[in-house]
Amino acid sequence: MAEQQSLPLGFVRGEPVIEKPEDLYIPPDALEVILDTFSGPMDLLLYLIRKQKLDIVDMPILTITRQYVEYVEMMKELKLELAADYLVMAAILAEIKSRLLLPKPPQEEDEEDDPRAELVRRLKEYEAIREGAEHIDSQPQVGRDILLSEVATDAREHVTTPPPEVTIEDLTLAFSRVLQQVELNAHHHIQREQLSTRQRMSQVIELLSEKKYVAFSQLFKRTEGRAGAVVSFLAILELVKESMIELSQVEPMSDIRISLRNRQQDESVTA
Amino acid sequence: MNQLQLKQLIEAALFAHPQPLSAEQLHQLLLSEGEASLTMVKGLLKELQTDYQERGIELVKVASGYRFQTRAELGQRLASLWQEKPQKYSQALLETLALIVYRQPITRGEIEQIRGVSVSSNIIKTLQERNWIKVVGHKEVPGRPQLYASTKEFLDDFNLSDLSELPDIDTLDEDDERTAETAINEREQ
Amino acid sequence: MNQLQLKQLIEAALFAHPQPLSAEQLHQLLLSEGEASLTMVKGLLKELQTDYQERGIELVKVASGYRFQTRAELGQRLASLWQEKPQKYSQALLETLALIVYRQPITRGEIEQIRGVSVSSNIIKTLQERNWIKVVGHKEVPGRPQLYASTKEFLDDFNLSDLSELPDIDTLDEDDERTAETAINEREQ
Repeated sequence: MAEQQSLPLGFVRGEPVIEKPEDLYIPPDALEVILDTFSGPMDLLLYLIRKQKLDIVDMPILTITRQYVEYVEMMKELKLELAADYLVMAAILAEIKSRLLLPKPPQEEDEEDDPRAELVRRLKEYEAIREGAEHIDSQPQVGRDILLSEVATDAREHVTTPPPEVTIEDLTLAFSRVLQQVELNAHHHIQREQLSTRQRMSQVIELLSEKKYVAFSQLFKRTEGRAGAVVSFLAILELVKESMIELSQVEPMSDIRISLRNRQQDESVTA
Repeated sequence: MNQLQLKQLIEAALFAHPQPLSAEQLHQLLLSEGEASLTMVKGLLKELQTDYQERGIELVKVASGYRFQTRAELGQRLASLWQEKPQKYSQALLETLALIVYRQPITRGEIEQIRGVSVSSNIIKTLQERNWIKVVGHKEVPGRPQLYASTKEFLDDFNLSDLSELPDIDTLDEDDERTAETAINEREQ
Repeated sequence: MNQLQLKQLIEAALFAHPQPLSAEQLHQLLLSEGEASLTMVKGLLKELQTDYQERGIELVKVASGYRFQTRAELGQRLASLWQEKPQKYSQALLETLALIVYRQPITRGEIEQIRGVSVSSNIIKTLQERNWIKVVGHKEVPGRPQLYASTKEFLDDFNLSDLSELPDIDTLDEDDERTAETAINEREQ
């Protein structure tokens, strides 16, 4: 370990720096922190440039490359699990360095052709993103800086689930579906009757459940007019046909009595 | 921290904490040693209760401490924030209802015979609870089964003044039969 | 309901509802037809914001609506109510988030290119679990990589009502560079 610790941690203007960078906290037993401190090769590169108080555009590629490689070498020496991304960057730097060292025709001395241009562009974009990360981190954050109010409420106890809604269309659709099934099982026959007749049948049955019998004439109301009379008459006929009611006459020409079928018989038996 | 800031801190703590906090907890957890006395905390809690007297929420003391809660008289109105969408009735229920409406008075057995399946008691119960159907009597056949019919509430709920206002689909004429057949064919495929 | 009662109702709703509520939601969910106009609701929200100016909590507008929250300057003191310290996010996570927020829609490959390092699946997973980022589509290049963007929840959680409220990082002109340098110097101290 002692030998490894004497490795230069970096170079400033060609001078090896044996001490760890002062602004980096590196516990003696945990040099891994170096890797944790930098979020990647771009971060390390940016650090090396800023360390010399230089602008990205003026990046001295030779110095930076040497320093970068020293860092990477040190990490390797320490057998830190080095992300391959650091080696990729080392290769990029080496390539730029070699291109810079190659002599080139004077006309082509053009800013566009600066082999550093691409890296400078990337560094600038990375720097902008670092700034963005700082902006985000300095925003008040729910759970860290601000807490949301949690106020008790009894409102949920008042929540009622409304009953399902049914439309007339739903109903007629359901009925026509039943009719289709009936048609399919041809042995059933649904008779053609006016709905008002069926309703009147219910009313007659209900009336007869309460009273033992009613007079035939009681089932006809003057206010309902002719149509009403027809409906009542049809309902009575249908009920007779379905053997649900019985008609009886005590004397000839007297009013006809209507009663539920069987009940009267039952009563006459017990009487 | 001055008095106002302390009050704000206690207020914020009561709003942020999911469980009620007692004066002692507030004093112990929130304030540094010697910052304020327990009596002072209690005084600030009283002040807060007064501050919220005219607001939509109130600071109340329950068994385990103080908590903010919505005013009781607002509960009913606030419930609409959690109101659920109504569910849908099953086909079986709709068909049963349709048969009772269109073929009343009708027994359960008759409904079952037409539909070809038994009618669950739940369906009858649901329809009765909604006051859409009622028992109007008994059919005088063995077992004296109940006869179901539609109610006035049914007419009201469907905005009808009379059953005759329902579309008449009694008569399956030529056209309808063809449609029915097509539908059945489609269903069988 | 009179004006004061309406204000109390809106206030209680904002306190009781776990998620922020927009003026439109309050108007639609809480009020019956014709009870108050949307303009009136907005007016009452403004009044409430003023009412709470001097309190420990404030009414703020974030991306998905209005919510009551504790004052940011109290956050540190309130932390003592909880045993666990809030999670601190790594630089790598923040940079990834910043790229998605500032350069959206963006692919994972593009993020890796700018950061010079591969993006760990954990970071993407964490960001997705927090509902801060989402996949909005695919880039029509070989492999059709997913395109990430920030969400409404990101804005809500970072106390923003709109992305434009975040400081710009686009133009690195002279002035900006000086600011950037200051920031880095501060970091180094």
